Amino acid sequence: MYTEAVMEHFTNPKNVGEIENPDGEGQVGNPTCGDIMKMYIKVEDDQVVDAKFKTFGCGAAIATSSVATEMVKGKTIEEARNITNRQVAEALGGLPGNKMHCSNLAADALHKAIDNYEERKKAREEGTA
Amino acid sequence: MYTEAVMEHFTNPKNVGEIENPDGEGQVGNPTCGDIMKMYIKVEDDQVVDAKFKTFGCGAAIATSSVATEMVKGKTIEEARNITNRQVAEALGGLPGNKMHCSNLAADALHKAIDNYEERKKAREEGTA
Amino acid sequence: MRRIYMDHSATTPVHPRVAAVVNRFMLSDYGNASSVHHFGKVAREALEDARSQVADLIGADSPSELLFTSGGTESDNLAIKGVAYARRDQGRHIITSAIEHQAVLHACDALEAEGFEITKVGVDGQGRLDPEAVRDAIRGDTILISIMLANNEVGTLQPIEEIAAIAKEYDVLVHTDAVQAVGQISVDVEALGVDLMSLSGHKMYGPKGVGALYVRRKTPLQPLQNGGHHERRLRPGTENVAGIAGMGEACLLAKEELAIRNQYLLRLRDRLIDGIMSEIPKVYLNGHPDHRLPNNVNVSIVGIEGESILLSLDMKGIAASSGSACTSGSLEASHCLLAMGLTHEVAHGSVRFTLGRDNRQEDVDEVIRELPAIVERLRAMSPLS
Amino acid sequence: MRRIYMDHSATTPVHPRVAAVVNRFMLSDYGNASSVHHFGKVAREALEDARSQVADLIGADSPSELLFTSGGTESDNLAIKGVAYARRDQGRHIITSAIEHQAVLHACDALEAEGFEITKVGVDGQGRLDPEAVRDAIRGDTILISIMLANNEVGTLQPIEEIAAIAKEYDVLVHTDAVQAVGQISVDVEALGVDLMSLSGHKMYGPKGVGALYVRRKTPLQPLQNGGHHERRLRPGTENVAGIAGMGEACLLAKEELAIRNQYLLRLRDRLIDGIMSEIPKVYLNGHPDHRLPNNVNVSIVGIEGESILLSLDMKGIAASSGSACTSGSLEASHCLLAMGLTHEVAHGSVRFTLGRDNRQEDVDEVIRELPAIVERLRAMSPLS
Ligand SMILES: Cc1ncc(COP(=O)(O)O)c(C=O)c1O
Ligand SMILES: Cc1ncc(COP(=O)(O)O)c(C=O)c1O
Repeated sequence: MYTEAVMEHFTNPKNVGEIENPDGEGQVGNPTCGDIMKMYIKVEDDQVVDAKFKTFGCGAAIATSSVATEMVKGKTIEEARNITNRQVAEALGGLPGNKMHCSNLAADALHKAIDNYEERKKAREEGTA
Repeated sequence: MYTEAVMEHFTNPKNVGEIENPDGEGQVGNPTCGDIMKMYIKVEDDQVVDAKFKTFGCGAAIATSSVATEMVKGKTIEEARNITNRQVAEALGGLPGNKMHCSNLAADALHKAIDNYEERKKAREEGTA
Repeated sequence: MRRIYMDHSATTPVHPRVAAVVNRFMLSDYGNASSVHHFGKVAREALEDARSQVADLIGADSPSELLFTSGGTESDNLAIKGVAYARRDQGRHIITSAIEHQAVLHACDALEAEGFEITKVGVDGQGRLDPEAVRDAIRGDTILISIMLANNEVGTLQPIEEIAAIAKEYDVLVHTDAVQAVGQISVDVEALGVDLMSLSGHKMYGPKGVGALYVRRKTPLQPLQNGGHHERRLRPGTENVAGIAGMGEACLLAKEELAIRNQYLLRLRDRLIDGIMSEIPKVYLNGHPDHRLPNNVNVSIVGIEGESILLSLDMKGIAASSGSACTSGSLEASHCLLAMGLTHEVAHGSVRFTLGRDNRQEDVDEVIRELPAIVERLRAMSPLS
Repeated sequence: MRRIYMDHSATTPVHPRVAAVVNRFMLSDYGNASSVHHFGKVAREALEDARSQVADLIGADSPSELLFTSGGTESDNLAIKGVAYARRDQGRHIITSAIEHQAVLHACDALEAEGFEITKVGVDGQGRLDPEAVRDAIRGDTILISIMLANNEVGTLQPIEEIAAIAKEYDVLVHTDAVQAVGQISVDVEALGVDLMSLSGHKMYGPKGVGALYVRRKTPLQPLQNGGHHERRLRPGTENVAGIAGMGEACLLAKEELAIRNQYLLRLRDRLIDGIMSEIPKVYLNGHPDHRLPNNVNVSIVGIEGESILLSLDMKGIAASSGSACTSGSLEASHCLLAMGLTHEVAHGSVRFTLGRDNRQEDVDEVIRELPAIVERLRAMSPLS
């Protein structure tokens, strides 16, 4: 059902955990569909220098979280915004059809974390202005 | 499907053939249902002294014809009239359900032969009267 | 007693290679194909492999166009009722033939009782339909044409390609019951141009209780049975993995053997026909001499009845079948033989020998040797001869 | 890798004795049960023997009260729709429960779409129905009550006897889906007082693709599939002789082993429940502690999701199942767990181990050994814990 890449990321997920004092964090999913992803990012000079996740969900949800955090590291905020769920799935060699929409939310979580980063930044800028 | 008695009568049917100058003959069945029985009887002093049959039909039809001709020999006309299809089937140890109505016509053929015998007799009596 | 089985259109033995596959999925790889774990994955793969094997044999574009069912009867019901219910808004008229298998005829009868209208196109004396008669039967509200590819009794092959071409002109869907054809003759759904096609495992050295329905992409179909998400919800129920894998193997085998099977059976068939015709007087071959399954010999033996012939053959160790009502417990002789214009007596006197890959020339010769005496004995008992 | 199969409610391995029977009817006695000849008679006898074996296991008055089908899903559909169509003149209301198998629920949905009315009675936190709630649901136009005997997910047993007694007062027919119960616990249709009961071969060491429907004498039933005269025309299609004979053998085996199977599984089950509960924090047993199948262990493991547990178990060679939507491709967690009042998160975190006659105490102990580390690892990844 799952590709080897999915199983590898499920078995040895990268970047599990929380970042203390993250620059951005975002959560997607809901209990009804059985997948909840939380992403944390650390940003320096508009570049994502670290990313971590915590995920409640199926194999696909954990693997996409893992690979997405890998993909985003080193990317600029703008580049990170362009990461799509489809790219995440492709990086894993594809996902089963029924997992494409319901468990493939890692890019969404990432974008939320970036939104959060930018809100905080804006708030900080406004605060200092 | 068939009892051993049916198979025995089918394999070695008794009284196959025609009686030349019979005292009565009767035919039942029709081509639609696939069974046609013709019975011939020889009667002396109101007693059936010989019976023969010709049958187009399934195993049950042939076996019931055979056993019915056996049963009727030696019987008086009145006794012969009392032979029923059910008795014929019983003499064979029973017939499969779907054969009970469609192929179990030997007693009917016999009764027709008796009718024919009595008609001829009556005609003869009237003719001589 | 050495037994000769010549009733392959009723059912075939399961090929040892098929049985080995079935065993594997009964005893070792017994998982439920819906399960997430190892056993489930192995079962799922077997299912999809089998789907490809079936698709491959019948030239389907994609394995996803095949649904597995419990047999030919269910495939026929699902095809006909499934399309009827899915298309009921577009019309309520269905065309079929007078010589279909009961699965098709009675599915149509059931629809008729629900308000659909059925036209049964007749056949000629050799059991063949005229495609133009099908055209004439098409109405504005015709939604489906269901005509068999090969007849199970007399083996006559129907001009499905022409019928499908006509149906296309009128945008009518075409189903064909290919239960007797697949595995015997080369069948290609693209060449035929049909939208739905029924198959059955046990007519092609596969297991009983498994069949398939080819459903061309985008063909509307309503399931008749509800439950889980199996077979795209069109045919729910835990998949019969062992049976399906067995049917897949049977299709692979058919593909490998088809040409040689065909050639081999044709030779035996014609030897049997010639032998019977020359050894027994007043015998007629039923069905078409050329447009005919390579394994079918169906003869009417005047003056005697089918079941009594079968019983007599069986006592000699020869297994055959008949179109007589007496063999089925119905009250009418074969609707197919009657539709071909045979009288009741003659229809009742039909015997069918259907050959298979295990039959040998000796078997054929033994039938030719035994049959005349049987006929003679029964004719001597018959009031009709 | 040594593999431990603990998913017997999904499907069971076929018992070698059953496989031997299936083989016999695939390879040697391969006749069509409708045929007149030797091969046909042998097949017919096998069919009728199997019917007696099934009847015997479930205490049916007569073997003729059993119909063979292609599995539990078909039996459920035939029972529910078959009665609904046959009794439609008397009413259009059907009562079922919220925790039925999808075969029952979706058959009811299909009927609802056709104008029938369905009442789904709820269950308590342990998955049990109150018979009085069924009484309250009965209306003047109620024609059928369909409640399962044992639930497939949590193993809860239902008070069918009481429900059938109530139904009788109102002259309403009762169907029970006993697919998970038969072969595991003693089931007697006379004691239960039901009119129809579904069975499936592959849940009791028989083959997949074969099932049975008990139909009490005189129960009105309309067939869903049309064709030949098989199974009293209530379920046409060439009989799956090998599968049916296999199911018969599985019933015989169940009858022989039932008491000991029950006892043995209970001991393993309770060891597994105790082990899991004592080794892992924040785990709840789903279903009823006592009114429960002897082989069912269903737990919710707070904070983690079922499929990821199954994948992790599978990597250790342990096959189990889950009520998480993620395992089924649907979008909702198990309707059964939700009906019992579990929250979505907790329902998603359920795992089901269903034991079988081949499981050993070591297997149970290995699960108890492996599961805690798996849970710990996944909880460490989870935002919910
Ligand atoms: C032409 C034809 N269609 C349908 C069927 C039914 O198939 P099954 O026996 O698999 O139900 C048969 C055989 O019985 C057949 O010969
Ligand atoms: C309670 C219950 N009913 C019905 C079914 C359906 O049976 P089958 O898988 O034989 O179609 C199952 C199993 O899938 C079940 O557990």
